[in-house]
Formats: sequence, structure tokens, C-alpha cells
Amino acid sequence: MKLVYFAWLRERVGIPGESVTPPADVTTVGALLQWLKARGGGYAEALKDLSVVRVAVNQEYAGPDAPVRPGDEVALFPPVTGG
Amino acid sequence: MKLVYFAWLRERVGIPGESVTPPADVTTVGALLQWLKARGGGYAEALKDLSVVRVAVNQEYAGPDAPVRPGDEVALFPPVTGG
Amino acid sequence: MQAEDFDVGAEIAALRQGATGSGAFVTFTGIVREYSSGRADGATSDKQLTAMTLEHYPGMTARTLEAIEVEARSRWPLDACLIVHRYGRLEPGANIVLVITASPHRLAAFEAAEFLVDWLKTKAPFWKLEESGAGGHWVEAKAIDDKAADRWTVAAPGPAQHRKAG
Amino acid sequence: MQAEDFDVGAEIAALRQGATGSGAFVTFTGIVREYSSGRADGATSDKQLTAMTLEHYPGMTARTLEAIEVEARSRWPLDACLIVHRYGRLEPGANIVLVITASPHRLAAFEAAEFLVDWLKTKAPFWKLEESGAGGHWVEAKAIDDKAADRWTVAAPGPAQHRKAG
Repeated sequence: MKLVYFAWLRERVGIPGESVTPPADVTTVGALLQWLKARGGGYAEALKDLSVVRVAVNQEYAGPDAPVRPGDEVALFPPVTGG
Repeated sequence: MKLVYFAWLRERVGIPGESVTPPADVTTVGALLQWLKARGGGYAEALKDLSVVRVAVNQEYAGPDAPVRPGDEVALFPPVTGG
Repeated sequence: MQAEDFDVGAEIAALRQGATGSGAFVTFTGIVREYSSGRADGATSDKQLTAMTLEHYPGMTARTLEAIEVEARSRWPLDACLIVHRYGRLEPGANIVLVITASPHRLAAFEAAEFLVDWLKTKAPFWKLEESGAGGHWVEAKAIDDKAADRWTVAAPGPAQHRKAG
Repeated sequence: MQAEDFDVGAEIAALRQGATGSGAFVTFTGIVREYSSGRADGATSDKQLTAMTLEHYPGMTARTLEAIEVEARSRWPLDACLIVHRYGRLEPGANIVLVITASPHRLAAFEAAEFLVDWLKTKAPFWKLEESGAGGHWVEAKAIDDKAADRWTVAAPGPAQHRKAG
């Protein structure tokens, strides 16, 4: 699974993206966020307030119950501020 | 009093404007329109449906009860269609 | 108002010089269509236009445009606004009218531009004569334009409040 | 989306070539302001900006802009519409975003442009980093933008109906 991070979430995690292999029971966006957060350090810092974390799976917005699978591109970022 | 006409109202009256001296009892926009209409011909044709006639006195929109005085510039025209 | 054409890009660029606090610029450009805009009674008419002639009432036009601009500035926080309206004989595709608004707030810029166009359509003394193969035809005022203009006659203290009701 | 600047006048002119049936063109241009836009909590901050950096998510941005345009075209009768959004480091006064809509109907052109900007602000994956003397600061999303975007999530069969409720 490919993870990508943007804006202050990228800064807090410390890298723009990475490949990860979460445990088999991590099958939803919500579970993935909890698993990442449990890594501590920059991850815990970046994900401490999930109300300001948005997720896109394969470049489509996805809620906490949306499925994630090996091979997906999962993006984590703050609420958007373009325009 | 100076009268000016625009658009199809001008075409029906047949002239772009004129100086008139209405009787002393013509003191309002409404009375002026009735007096002009009574002239017949192009005036009667132009003023037959007053719901589509707009009036400006000294370049400000004016209703039927607005006063008109000697020296005023009174414009008669259809509802505007610019923009 | 003017008979000459205008350059939308140049007008925007000029306005931007004087509105450095603004993040939002909205423009409306009205141009002569190729086909008649239909009749006021809703009947469709697809007459191909050869030209559109805009008649206006010079002294009153200037006063009205000024009054409309003052009103818009009193209602919205505008750093700049511009109204250019042409008159005379114009061919299909030609510019008729340009409205530009600049504000720190995009909703204000949008609303002020809509307001200016709605008021232009219902208050500024311009009249359109469409020319087609069938001859000349004075465009009739549309009820929908009066309705659009009426949106702004209810007390509208600001963009947010106005929108809240939407 | 692009890093390069755009020319509003040239973009309008190009769009007009392909929209000869349209009488109404609306543009929205967003530019980098000279001062910080304030914090999401409403606290005012008048920090003078030295630059604004726009980060984006390339693949998703393209998909989102396309989806937003398709949605606008399904809701309003548009002859043409254009979205240009820049990314990278931009200085005060620089163009950020351009939206143009063309329609036979001015209300449709206005509403579609507002819709596109509202959706851009709340859905397109761009993030603004303001740089000032005090360092870098990620702009926070504003509740007012969500509210503006929410205007369009109620069933809105067309401009007239939407406005009627206003």
C-alpha cells in the first residue's frame, strides 16, 4: 500500500510518502489511521486530531469505513484550502 | 418643458424630442401623459398602453404623481433592456 | 458608457493596479448573441441576428451608472468596481457590457457583480434593437430580469445574511 | 493545473471562439493578497505576506477539477467553462486561480462560476502555505467556505428555482 502525505501532515510525518504493509486486519481507512497513529512520533503528532485529517483512497475522498487494500494509494492531508 | 423620446416610443411619436407648453393644470407626470395622448396620431399610438411607458423627470425615474414644471426635461421611454 | 470596444483583459489589469488588497475579482461580460434572445412572452425565436443597436439616454445613463456603483459600494466591501456599457450598432460577438468587481471576499465580489448587472438591466436607460433578415425588433423587457433585480430590494445587510436564506 | 501564469484576457478571448451562442461570460480570478487572510478562528492578523506556496496532489487534482466541471455542466446550460489553478510559489498580486463560464443565460453563468469556485475551495486538493516575516503558516480551511459549498448540495434543479428560495 502506498501512502502519500500533504501540507502540514507531510511536515509532521516528515516524509512525502512511503510504502507500508499493515497487518491483515487493517481493512478500513479508520483502522489504517489508528495503526499509523500507534507508530508514535511524527505519525502520532500528525494524526492527533482526526477531525482535521482528510483521506483519499486511489485519489477519491474516502470516509473512515471505506475499505483499503494492498496496492491502494492512500493520501492523508488537511482540509483543502485552494481556490 | 422639454420632452425626449426613446426606442419604439420615439419611433411612434416620430421625433426624438420637442419643446411643449402644456396647460397650467398639467402639473403631474400622469396628467402630462394624458394631455400628450389626447393629441392623437403618433402620441396616441405611443401611449396607448401606459404599463409599458416609463418616465424620467430631469433624468430621474418618476411615477404618475410626480410633479412636472416648466423647464423640466421629461423623458418617455419603454422599459429598459440594456446590460 | 462608450461607443468604442473594450478589452476585458486590459480593464482587469488596470483595475488590479488599484486593488492590491483584493484577492477576488469577478467579471461579467455581455456580448451580442448570434440569435435572437426570444420574446418576452416566452415564445422562442431563432432569428439569426445581423446586428444589435443600443440606444441610450446619455445624461441619464451617466447618472444611473454612477448611482448603481455608489449603491454597490455601500452594500459590499469593494476595493474597486467598473461598469463599461457600449451603445450604437454592434455585430454578433461584439462586447456590450463589462462589469468588474474586486473585493477581499469572493462572495462579496460575486454578489456585487450580480447586483450591478441586474440593476443595469432594469434601471440603466439602454434599449436594444435587434436587426435580422425579418427587419428591426425592439427587445422587450423580461419579467425574469425584474425578478432578478427584486432580489436586491429586500434588506440585504451583507453576503452571508443574504445567502443564509438560500 | 499549472505552475505557469495565465492571462485572463487571452483565456476569455479563447473561450469566446467556442461559445458563439453565449451572451454571458463570468470570470473569477483569485490572486495572492498582500496581507494574510486571517485565521480560521476569526482572529484578525495583518501579517504582510512575502509569498504564498500552493501545494497540490497532482493526480487527484486533475480528477477533481474534471469532476467539478462535469458537475457544473450537468447543472447549468454552459457553452463553455474553464478552470485554471496554479501551484508552486507565488508572490502577492500573482494569479492563483481562474474560472470562466459562458452561457446564454447570465444567472446560469454567475451561478455556475460561484459553484465552481466554492467546490474548488472545498474539494480540490490544494493547500496554501503563507510566508511572512513570521515564517510559514498553513492556511486553515474556513467554515464559511464549507457553508458556501453547502449551498449547492441541496437539490438545485436550476438557477431560477435556487434563487426563488433566497
